[in-house]
Amino acid sequence: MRDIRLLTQMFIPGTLIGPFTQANPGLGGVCTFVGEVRFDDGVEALELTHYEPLTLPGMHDLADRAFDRFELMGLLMVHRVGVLRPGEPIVCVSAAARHRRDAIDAVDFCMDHLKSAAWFWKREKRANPNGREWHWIEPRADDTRDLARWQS
Amino acid sequence: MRDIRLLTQMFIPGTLIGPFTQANPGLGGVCTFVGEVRFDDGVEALELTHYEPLTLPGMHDLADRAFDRFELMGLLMVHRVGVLRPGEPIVCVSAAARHRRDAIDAVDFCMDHLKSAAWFWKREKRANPNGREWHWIEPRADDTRDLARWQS
Amino acid sequence: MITVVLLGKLADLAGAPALTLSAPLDWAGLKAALPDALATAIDDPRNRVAINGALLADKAGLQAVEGDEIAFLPPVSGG
Amino acid sequence: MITVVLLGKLADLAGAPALTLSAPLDWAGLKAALPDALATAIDDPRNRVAINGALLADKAGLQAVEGDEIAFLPPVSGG
Repeated sequence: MRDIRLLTQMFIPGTLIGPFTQANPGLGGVCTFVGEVRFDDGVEALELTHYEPLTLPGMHDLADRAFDRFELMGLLMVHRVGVLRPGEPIVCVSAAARHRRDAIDAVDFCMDHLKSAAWFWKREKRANPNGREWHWIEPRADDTRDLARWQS
Repeated sequence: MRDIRLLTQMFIPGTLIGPFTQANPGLGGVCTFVGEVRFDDGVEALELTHYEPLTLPGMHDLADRAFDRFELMGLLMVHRVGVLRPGEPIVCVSAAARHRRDAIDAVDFCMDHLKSAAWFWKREKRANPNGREWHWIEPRADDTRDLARWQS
Repeated sequence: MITVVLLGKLADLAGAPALTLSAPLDWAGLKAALPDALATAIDDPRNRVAINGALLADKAGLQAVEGDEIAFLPPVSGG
Repeated sequence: MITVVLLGKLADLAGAPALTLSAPLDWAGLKAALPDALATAIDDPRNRVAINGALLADKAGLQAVEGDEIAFLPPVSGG
């Protein structure tokens, strides 16, 4: 069971994970990561832009690599685009496998790649004494390091 | 938010994870692992015994170590005891944190320890040509190796 | 009375999940009061012993008195 | 016509998320048709270029014709 989506509207992870788990009978474990927009000081919104011709094919490519690398029964990978408010889910990755190590590592692998190697650009709307301004988020060294763990 | 439980009855992970996520406002990510009794050939049931005076304190101890080792906002750790049928959830660990690495690693850490170092004994009821018999499950080398990853 | 709780496959060796023995008991007295197979098994360092919920670092130093609960704990099962 | 799509902060440099240019265009022609700041930015090896959804390994080899879509892709944002 493979379910890869870009969503333009708010979603509730639980409504995806229940059916996903049901769709993989015989599994030993399911690992799920849900990322939310953090309530950071002064941040009122986060906007994710993407480039359609690359973003979704890139996610499918990532899914292919996860299926090659780990023994998976199913993989769910859902990412929001558009404007999100703090507290809203931005990404949900769920992997079903016979053994827990494959499920956990596949989620870890997909998240590291979605964070640093997927075609998304983020900016946040911050309130400051002069009003509200959008600021682009730059890549972080941490994310590049996380990605390097999978090069071997 | 810290929620550590031994359950004697069937549970539905989604009913725990929704409220757990809500109880940790400001989180950046939640990682959840749910383990289920696999449909293995001829296995009709799995029985988990535990030793009350050690098992629950041992789980609290593990939670303390996870909070010491990772930057967590919340940790949910629920384990079944008693007789379970294939497909039933046996364990659910969920970690909420500001950053994904802490959430994912904390779940990985707790699962490795619950599998190899927590006070549970498992046996499975197998059907064979002579009827049905209970067989104890022995520790696996894989689980010991997984645990060794956290010794450093 | 002293209660002996048997976990995992050690319960099969005893034929019951718990036994009741007369107090007091030291390690030698405990082994003498148990079926042979079980007395041998509890000497195996992989099998741990707890008294009143506390694991014993030194089994041979066991001293159980009236009302105590002794538990025999074989290696736990992996996943 | 050739459409140029600008992603991330490159859209700020252009002042718009997309531009329309006359076909055909090679790399030199493309840069000449762009505002200076953007022409400089797309030379930066961290900024990638795609044509019709395919990343270019060699930007300078670009050859765009009528109806093509060129995209300028800055480094993606980490988490």
